[in-house]
Amino acid sequence: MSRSGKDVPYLKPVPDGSGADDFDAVAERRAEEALIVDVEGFEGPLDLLLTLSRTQKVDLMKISVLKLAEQYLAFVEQARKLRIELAADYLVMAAWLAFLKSRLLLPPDPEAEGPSAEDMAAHLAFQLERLQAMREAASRLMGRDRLGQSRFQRGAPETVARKRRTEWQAGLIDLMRAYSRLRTKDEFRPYAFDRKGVFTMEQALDRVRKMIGYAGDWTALADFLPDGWEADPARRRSATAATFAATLELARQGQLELKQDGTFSPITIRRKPN
Amino acid sequence: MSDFSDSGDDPQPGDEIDPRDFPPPPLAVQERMVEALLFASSGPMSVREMAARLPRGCDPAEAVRALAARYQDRGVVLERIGDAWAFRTAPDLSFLMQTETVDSRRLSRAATETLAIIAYHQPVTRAEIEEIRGVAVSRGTLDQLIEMDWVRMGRRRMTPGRPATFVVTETFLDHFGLESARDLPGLAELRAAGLLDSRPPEGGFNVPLALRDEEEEMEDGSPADDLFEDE
Amino acid sequence: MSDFSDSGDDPQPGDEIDPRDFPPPPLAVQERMVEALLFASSGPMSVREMAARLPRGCDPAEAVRALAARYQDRGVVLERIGDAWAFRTAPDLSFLMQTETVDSRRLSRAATETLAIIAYHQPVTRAEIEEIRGVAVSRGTLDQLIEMDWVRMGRRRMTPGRPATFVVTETFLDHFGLESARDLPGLAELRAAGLLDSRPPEGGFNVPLALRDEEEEMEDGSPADDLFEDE
Repeated sequence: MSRSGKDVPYLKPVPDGSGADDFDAVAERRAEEALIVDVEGFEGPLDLLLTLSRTQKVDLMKISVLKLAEQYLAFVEQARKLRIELAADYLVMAAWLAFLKSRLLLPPDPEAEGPSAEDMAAHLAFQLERLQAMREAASRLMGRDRLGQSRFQRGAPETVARKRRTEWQAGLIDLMRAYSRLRTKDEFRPYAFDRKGVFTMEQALDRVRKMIGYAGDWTALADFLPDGWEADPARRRSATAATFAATLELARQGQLELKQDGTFSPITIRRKPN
Repeated sequence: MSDFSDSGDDPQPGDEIDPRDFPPPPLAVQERMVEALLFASSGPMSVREMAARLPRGCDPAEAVRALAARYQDRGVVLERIGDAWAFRTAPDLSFLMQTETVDSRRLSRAATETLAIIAYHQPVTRAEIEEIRGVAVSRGTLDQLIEMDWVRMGRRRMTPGRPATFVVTETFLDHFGLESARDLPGLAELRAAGLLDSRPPEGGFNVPLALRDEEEEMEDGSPADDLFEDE
Repeated sequence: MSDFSDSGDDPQPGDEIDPRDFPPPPLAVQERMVEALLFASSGPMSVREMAARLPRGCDPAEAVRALAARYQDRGVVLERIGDAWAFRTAPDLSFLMQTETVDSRRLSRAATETLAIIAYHQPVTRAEIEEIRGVAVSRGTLDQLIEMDWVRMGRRRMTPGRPATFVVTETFLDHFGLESARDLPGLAELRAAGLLDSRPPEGGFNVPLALRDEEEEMEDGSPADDLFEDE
């Protein structure tokens, strides 16, 4: 913060007509300027306190908060003498420091509640130190090799071209469906199996039950097959299997008997004698 | 350097220090300087422009040559544009400079069927595909599959007319998660999966599905020849 | 044709080649690719972004490390910003780049202090910034820092009023040449000195501050209790 130059708005006394031009007044003003404070340039009472603390020329850790409070109060007094309007927060700080000062000067009151005067002073010193540390950090930060000032990015970055690509969706299932559709196109039927070529066990049971009543003696299983199913091998197989299964079921129910003379010889059935 | 040796505008009378008395930095440093200048420049920079920015006595032409050699096989290369130089992406890596937006589309029925036939019967000729599909295969369908890199041309068939055959590609296998075309499910599996609604045609051709009987086919060398002998 | 010269009549394209066996390009090639990508981009690019642009199976983290070593003493160097990387001209050559220098608005003292407080104390609430500076933070100051993309809103603090917190951005790190917020100069010393602690005033008796708004955030007396919880 510059203390010279006309553009800096110093704490300016209101002309009071007491001959500001004469030599004494100038000397007096000089003396006052020892405490001159750029009110507008300060960022609040804490900033002002930090500046004042520098006049003690000691490490902030060892600052005399009592003395600092006195300096601040003197400043406020000065400003008042110079009829300078101070913002309310500067006055609030003044009141707080006056209170702190009195607490620091008086012997501790054992009855008093809240923090001790020393704690309060210590916290103020901490705040000043912390603010100071952040200021130094800010100037260190600004002094780094900054992008666009000490370090530079590629001056002619290459643009990324956008390209449209079509991704075709097709899964293995689609492929298999397509293939099976082709391979079965010729005999496509909406059912899971060929009812025309299948003789069901229900049909066979029905047929054998009806026929067994007339077959008193051993009769070949083949004779029970429905008409017209012998010619087509597939239909004959289906009818034979169903009829055989039906005879097994009826034998289990005790309605008929089965007989086979040897392996692969014809199976014969008859109604079970009562 | 010769550009400046006689320019003579800056040594002011009475100057004790002539900047030309300072030796120029070593070439390696000049190369670094040119590298930084060309990197930060918003456009190609001529040797003259570089010289104007470099300390006096530098030889940017020499430095830029050394730099170009250094970048010769790198991901960016130093390109000469007229009498100026600029860093550019190496041409073989330009594909990295593109981002793709992907449209997802379903394959047409014709394309899916054609693809399925090629996958199950490869190598297969166009006439064979048409025979199986029962309709003509349009050029566009095969072209599309080839462009997608799912199908490519195989060997020509050693039959009259030497027709071209089609086979599926690595990309196809990759897309469908198959290790090989043999992993395509066979008819029995299709049926088990409920995809086949009917029994295989009886007494018709043997479907060379998934090539379970491939040894035989390997032997006679052309599995599809006897399938389509009436071609 | 040579592709097929030694195969049978039915080359099974997938026979010997498993697509998963395709190796990623060698590290040297990956390094070139990363080099091209990073040269092309003016802003930092994260390892994840690189991976998305490189062929499958590449290890950009490894490639970028090799690349950084290669450029260590060059005129441009590879800088790390968080988990992203960017090429920047070497700081010692900044004197060459006067014409490239960007005239950045001079930041006010209030703005630089606020920025430093956010960087060193992040995540930090506005009330905490005000407590440290002893003065209200004008909206304009924070707005300016946010507009410059040096500061952004962080998570809300889980204290009464759920105040927003502020943190610095990757752009901030990039601008100031920091790899991460942990590399802020003097951070360790400041922390050791207790100057980054939130030291609540004893008994809630605070030094009066010029707080013109948001007093409610200060009401619980210890605004900064959880300040460094998530560090």
